[in-house]
Amino acid sequence: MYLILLPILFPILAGVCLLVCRKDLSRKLLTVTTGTCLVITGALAITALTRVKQDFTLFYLTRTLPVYFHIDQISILFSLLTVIVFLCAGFFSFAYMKHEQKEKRYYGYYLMAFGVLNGLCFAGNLITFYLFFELLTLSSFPLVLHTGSKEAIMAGLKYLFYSLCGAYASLFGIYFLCQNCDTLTFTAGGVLQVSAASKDGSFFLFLAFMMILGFGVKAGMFPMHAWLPTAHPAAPAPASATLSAVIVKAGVLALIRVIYYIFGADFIRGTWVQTTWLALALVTVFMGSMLAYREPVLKKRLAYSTVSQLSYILFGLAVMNEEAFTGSLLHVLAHGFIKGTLFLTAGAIIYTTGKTKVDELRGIGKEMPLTMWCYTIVSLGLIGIPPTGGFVSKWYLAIGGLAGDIGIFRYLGPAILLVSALLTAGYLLPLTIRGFFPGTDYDYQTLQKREPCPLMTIPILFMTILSVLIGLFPTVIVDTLTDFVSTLI
Amino acid sequence: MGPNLLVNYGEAVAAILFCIGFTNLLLQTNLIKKIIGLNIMDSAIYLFLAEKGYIAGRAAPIVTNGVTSVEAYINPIPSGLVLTGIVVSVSVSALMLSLTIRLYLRYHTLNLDEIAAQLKKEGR
Amino acid sequence: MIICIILIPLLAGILVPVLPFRKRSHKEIFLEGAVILNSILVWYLLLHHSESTFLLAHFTGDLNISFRVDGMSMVFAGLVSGLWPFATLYAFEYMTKEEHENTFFLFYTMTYGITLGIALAANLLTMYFFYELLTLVTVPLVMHTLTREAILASRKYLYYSLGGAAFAFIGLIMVIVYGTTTDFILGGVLDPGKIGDKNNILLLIYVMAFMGFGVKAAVCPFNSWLPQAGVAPTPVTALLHAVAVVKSGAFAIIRLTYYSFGTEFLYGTWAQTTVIIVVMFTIVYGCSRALKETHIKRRLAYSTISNLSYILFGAVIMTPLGLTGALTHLVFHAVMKISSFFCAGAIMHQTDKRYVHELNGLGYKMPCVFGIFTVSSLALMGVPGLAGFISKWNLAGAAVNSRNSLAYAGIACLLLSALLTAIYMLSIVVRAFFPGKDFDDGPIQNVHDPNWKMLLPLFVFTVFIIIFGLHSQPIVDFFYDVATGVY
Amino acid sequence: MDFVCNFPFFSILLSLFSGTICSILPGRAAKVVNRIVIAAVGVMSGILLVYLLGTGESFVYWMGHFPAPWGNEIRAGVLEAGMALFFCIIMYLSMAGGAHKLFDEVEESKHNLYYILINLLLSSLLALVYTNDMFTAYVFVEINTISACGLIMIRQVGRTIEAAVRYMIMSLLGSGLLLFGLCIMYDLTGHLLMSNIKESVSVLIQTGEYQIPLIVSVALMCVGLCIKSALFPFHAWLPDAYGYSTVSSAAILSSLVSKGYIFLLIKIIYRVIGFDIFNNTRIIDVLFVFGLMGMIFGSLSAIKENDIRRMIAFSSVAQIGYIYMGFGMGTQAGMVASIFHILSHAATKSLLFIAAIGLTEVSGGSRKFIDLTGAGYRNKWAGVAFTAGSLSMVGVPLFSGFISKLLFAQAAVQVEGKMLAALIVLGISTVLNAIYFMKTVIRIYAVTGDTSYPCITFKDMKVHAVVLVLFVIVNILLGVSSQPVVNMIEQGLAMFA
Repeated sequence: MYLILLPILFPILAGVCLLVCRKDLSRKLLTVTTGTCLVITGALAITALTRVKQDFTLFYLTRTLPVYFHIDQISILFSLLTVIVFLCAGFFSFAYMKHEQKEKRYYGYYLMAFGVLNGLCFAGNLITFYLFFELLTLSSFPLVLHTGSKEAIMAGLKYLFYSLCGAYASLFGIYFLCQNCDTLTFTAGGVLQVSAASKDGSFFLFLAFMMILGFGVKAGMFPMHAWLPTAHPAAPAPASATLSAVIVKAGVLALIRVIYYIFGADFIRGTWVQTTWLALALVTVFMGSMLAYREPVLKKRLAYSTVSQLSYILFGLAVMNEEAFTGSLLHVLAHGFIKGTLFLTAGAIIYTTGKTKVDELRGIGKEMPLTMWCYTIVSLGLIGIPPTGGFVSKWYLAIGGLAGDIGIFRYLGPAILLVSALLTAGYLLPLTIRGFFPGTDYDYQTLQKREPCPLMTIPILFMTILSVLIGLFPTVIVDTLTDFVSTLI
Repeated sequence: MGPNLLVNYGEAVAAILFCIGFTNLLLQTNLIKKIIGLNIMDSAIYLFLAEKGYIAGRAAPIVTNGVTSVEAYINPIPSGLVLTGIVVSVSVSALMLSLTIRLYLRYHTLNLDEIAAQLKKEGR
Repeated sequence: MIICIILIPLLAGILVPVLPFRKRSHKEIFLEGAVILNSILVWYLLLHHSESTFLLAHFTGDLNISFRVDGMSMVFAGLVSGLWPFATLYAFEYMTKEEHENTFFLFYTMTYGITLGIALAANLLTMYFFYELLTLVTVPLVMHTLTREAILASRKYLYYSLGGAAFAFIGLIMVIVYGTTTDFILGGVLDPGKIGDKNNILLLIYVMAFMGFGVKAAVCPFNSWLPQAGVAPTPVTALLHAVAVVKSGAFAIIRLTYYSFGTEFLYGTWAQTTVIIVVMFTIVYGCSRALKETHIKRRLAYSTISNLSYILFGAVIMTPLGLTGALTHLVFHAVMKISSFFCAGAIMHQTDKRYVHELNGLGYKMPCVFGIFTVSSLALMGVPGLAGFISKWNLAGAAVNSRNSLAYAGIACLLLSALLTAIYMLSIVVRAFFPGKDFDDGPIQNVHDPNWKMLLPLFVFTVFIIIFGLHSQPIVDFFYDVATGVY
Repeated sequence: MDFVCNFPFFSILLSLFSGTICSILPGRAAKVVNRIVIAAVGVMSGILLVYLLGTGESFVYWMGHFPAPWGNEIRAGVLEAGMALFFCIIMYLSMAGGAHKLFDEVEESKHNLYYILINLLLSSLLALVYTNDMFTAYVFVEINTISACGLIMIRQVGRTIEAAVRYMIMSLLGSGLLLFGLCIMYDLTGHLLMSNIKESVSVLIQTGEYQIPLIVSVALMCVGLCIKSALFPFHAWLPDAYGYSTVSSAAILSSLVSKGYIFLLIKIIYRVIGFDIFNNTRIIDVLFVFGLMGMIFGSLSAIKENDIRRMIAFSSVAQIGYIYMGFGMGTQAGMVASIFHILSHAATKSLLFIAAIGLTEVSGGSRKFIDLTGAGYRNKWAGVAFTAGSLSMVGVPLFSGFISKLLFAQAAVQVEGKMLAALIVLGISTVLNAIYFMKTVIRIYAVTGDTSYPCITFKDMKVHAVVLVLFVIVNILLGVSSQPVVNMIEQGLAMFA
């Protein structure tokens, strides 16, 4: 029973202990402790995941508001992603954080964010979810402003306030839902009372829209995406990796939970809300890619890329049919691993060379071949070239889009996805090209092997492999997903 | 009331005189003129009273040659009132005049506005 | 018994300058003893209250000064008596740095009695009476430092409060003339037979009286005294200008709305609409001003303005649920805000810093204070699991339940305000804990947490914030009972 | 007829004669005589009040046993006796409280003159209160004016003389109008005794004759008395007169003299014209409007004022506005409220004047606010008393001001049409009162760096302090146990009819 609590509470408590502890731990001790905690948490989470369908009410906030945990397939999916990315990025940061200060603080918040994310995945009703959603914001913004430069602090605050803004917009909806739903427990197909839906239908559509916008902030959806490109470059690379790979996915998870488990897809389908949502998602996809294309700073470019890619997922959710939904879930995984890898490689590059702009990185492929190979492979994945994970997910998304009953977006959607894929190639590959083909005037004399230490390369490699594996064996995942996806649609 | 005033011209005159006196008392800046206004005002009222008390063809209410019949005399009360009023008026006028003298000694002017201006200059 | 608990603090206060205390600690023990004794008596009284009314004196005609314990009084008196001992303890430590200690404690302790008088008043006149006294007793506290700023602040405070009372007074008159009695009866005492066709006038008077009492509750546009009054010593700002005085305003409005005019009379009228709009505006206005303010205490004061209007927002929804929400926030906000004010006071006491931009890096020097400040900030924002979430939840729930579209907009205001709260509170926290890369902690090397007299109250409040956040059901049930007239 | 019934006559004569006696006494003896007379009159009024409360009806005293309508009459009811008693108390306290200041401000040789004026003033006030004859009333109005004028100018500086002249001019305008109105009334009715006039007036009203002259006459009398009692906008003379005369004079003038005129107006309304007839004229509306304006503008002027005495004087303008507003409501309740306010204001305003002098004394004699800073610490008694008076003025419960506000508001609510205006102005006026009085209170409790002024302790000013305490007690008594007073007023008004 209480097992479900462990992966949530253990890292949070560990993190708090780290933060509160006043003594300056030696670097080694700190690394070992944090590492152990990470591994233990991962193990606990996976153990908890094996007990599917388990549910557990911790206590009641008020009579109608239980703090309730429940594990279903969606939880498993997101939780797995979380565990893997957090472990990889965690180990990466042991090496990376050498050149940052106040590591203890960083690890403390890192662990807390981990626990909170687990809680978010396991949350069984809207209130519990909201609780962890807020906590996630609060525990992750210190990661963003960790470096302590003025820009980082401003970025952190920007992230904080955008997120809170989104959270409160959705809280607006929650207030109303609470009184018009039989329960706030996540139930496939929605829990909105029929009477309320029929009587104040338009108002509840408005609420749904508010909540989409609100949670969409976290997922970087236009028009509230501006925090993302600021926050990512400011944060330390492993933090950006988790941020981009997992934490923004919390927004996606939130939208899945709200739309499919609270309102019910049927309530939204065919309304103006769906149309607007689709439009916003597509705008974001295109805009994100364009901005990334024009961006010279590597991490910022990746951040824009995240904006764009997340809206692929949102597009899939907004289409509301099985294929698109499956595609979205696949893209969650694929993008998680890919973007994680990309940020980690960017981190490795910054760590070794200290350069941040794409133009400065000529010949980097010669210096750090392994890292750059990983970079190239996952880039191809993100563009959507088979046999990587990105191809499969985009395939499903496109099919779903074409099959969807969504008017003009039926064609527009896949078209934009394609254009965006081209742009993706346009902004990711130049680094590969420059890195491996520095041109004739490149001075090979200065070249030196600067491959980072294994603590960095192994996580990168591991995640690269995972992203390829998803592409190679998508059916395993798709099969497990199909069953329960059909219950949602 | 209009026709009545025309018939009772005595009262009308009294009222007009009263107004003249009143305006003078109120608006003149010269203190002496003010006092004159005061006296006009008071006298107007006495005129009014006397007019009220007078009954045509009768004598003043002083028993002269043994006629004690009420019909022979005018109403004595207004006359009494007038007398009292005059006493009051005289004393008030006296007080005003004495005040005026004091002010004049101090400020060498009878103009109330100028006195006020000088007072302001004194600052207290 | 009832009169006793009002008199004990008054007497204790008067005795402070009179008695010859040889040592400061004797005085502290005496005062703390008196306050705690009184609080115990209050709680005893609240728990063993009888329905009967205690008549102190006839005033004029059928107006009288009398006391009674009912649900509302239990809430307010319980709150006040719960906070006062801690605040006094805190004040001992804080006042070591200030002058005229005796005068301070004289009025500070007297205020306790007066506030209880407001809480326990059985009719509108008695409440009005103590309400005015409260103004008078607290003025010396505001002008305590006797600086020019303090004088101006106390002047403004007086003008506003007395002026407000003047308009509240008109409401009192209305209730006297058009009501069956001035006693507080849930549901109102207006006599429809007497009202006749004067509905609109009465509503207008209600709005005026609302604004009148609203002066103390810092309703916009009558709020500017509150931030200015922040020049007072922190125990005053914290306890009086976050709890006792301003909550008296809110309390009085609740009494006026629910117990005198009656919600039945007001519900759905233009008067309700007006006051809701005013309250909503205040919520947003207070927060926006807090955002612009860089003086810590003034920032918190603006925050108080906004939060007080949360309470009023609940109150003017005019349903039992609304009242429940209002009461919840009345109590919870008191704990949260007093906690954050005490933190601000501790900072000022330890470091003499009073502007937000001076706080860089203090978080590591005073971890307890800033930790607690963080908790209270989060609570004020309404993070689930802390007290603020519950009260906002109840308020919003009531608004949703009222099916009043204006109240829906009110929810939006609440949330907007929550966001702004987050910005102005967390920017302090972030500054304190994340001072930036090039931060030099040399100048604040010797700063440390204050001693136990300051920390104990802080910890207790924090514990309550968390307890209220996690397990609020019993107390919210109690509020609901109060709102529906069970007590 | 009981012996007690002679008391009104006795008190008038006593004070009148003692005035004459004072002219040949030295200053100190005159002072003693004056005090004794005031006390004696007070005692007599008290006994009379008790007697009247016992019998429950008013009586008429024929001067020289000439019956109506020829003789001159004195009439005493509960209200008259109560008013006389109250006037005596206030006058005694004011005299006692301001006595020490008198020596500084008035030449030694003129002290006995001062007491003559006071005694004359007392007698004229008593006569105004008791008389049943219109013309007698007029004569005593003039005596009152003359003695008040003397009180103002007894302190021989330019300001006071000028103020006295202005006061005289306005008063004479007022009494001229009063006299003219009175003559018209006499013309219409043929009577001078109030009760007889009233009978004739009601006959006139029933027959519908002479309506316009009647109204003109009433209006003239009202305007005359309004001018004399400084109703806005006829208040221009007031601030100087109250602000610069010696403190006892100011206290007495503001709290008693103007109240005497107002009381006469009340008598005219009730006993000459008849309450209902008066209410049916448009005059009450005019009074109401001017009352409201007075409340506002008086306070506004007070706010602008930079001199504590003048500020208090302007505050009187506002308070007189309250009283006329009560008249203007045209209800019994409004009238009760007004009469209560006469008492309350008299008690408070004289307290304020006396306390203010205590404050200015410790500030180098300056009355400017800037010099008064911190005066409350230097003279604790005066500071506390001033605070109490201010609170009463603002209408804080426990003090008399609250009760009058309460009564006014309750009265206002019962008047259709005037309710809202009255209530709102009442509220605004309270705010304004709060502004200028609280400004002062805070000022006297603020601290300056400059502490060159001496402190005064209880020993230095025993009498002053005791007087202040007594004033505060009177004030609180009125505020706390107002019900008997209100009952008495109601009873007295009932006796008027």
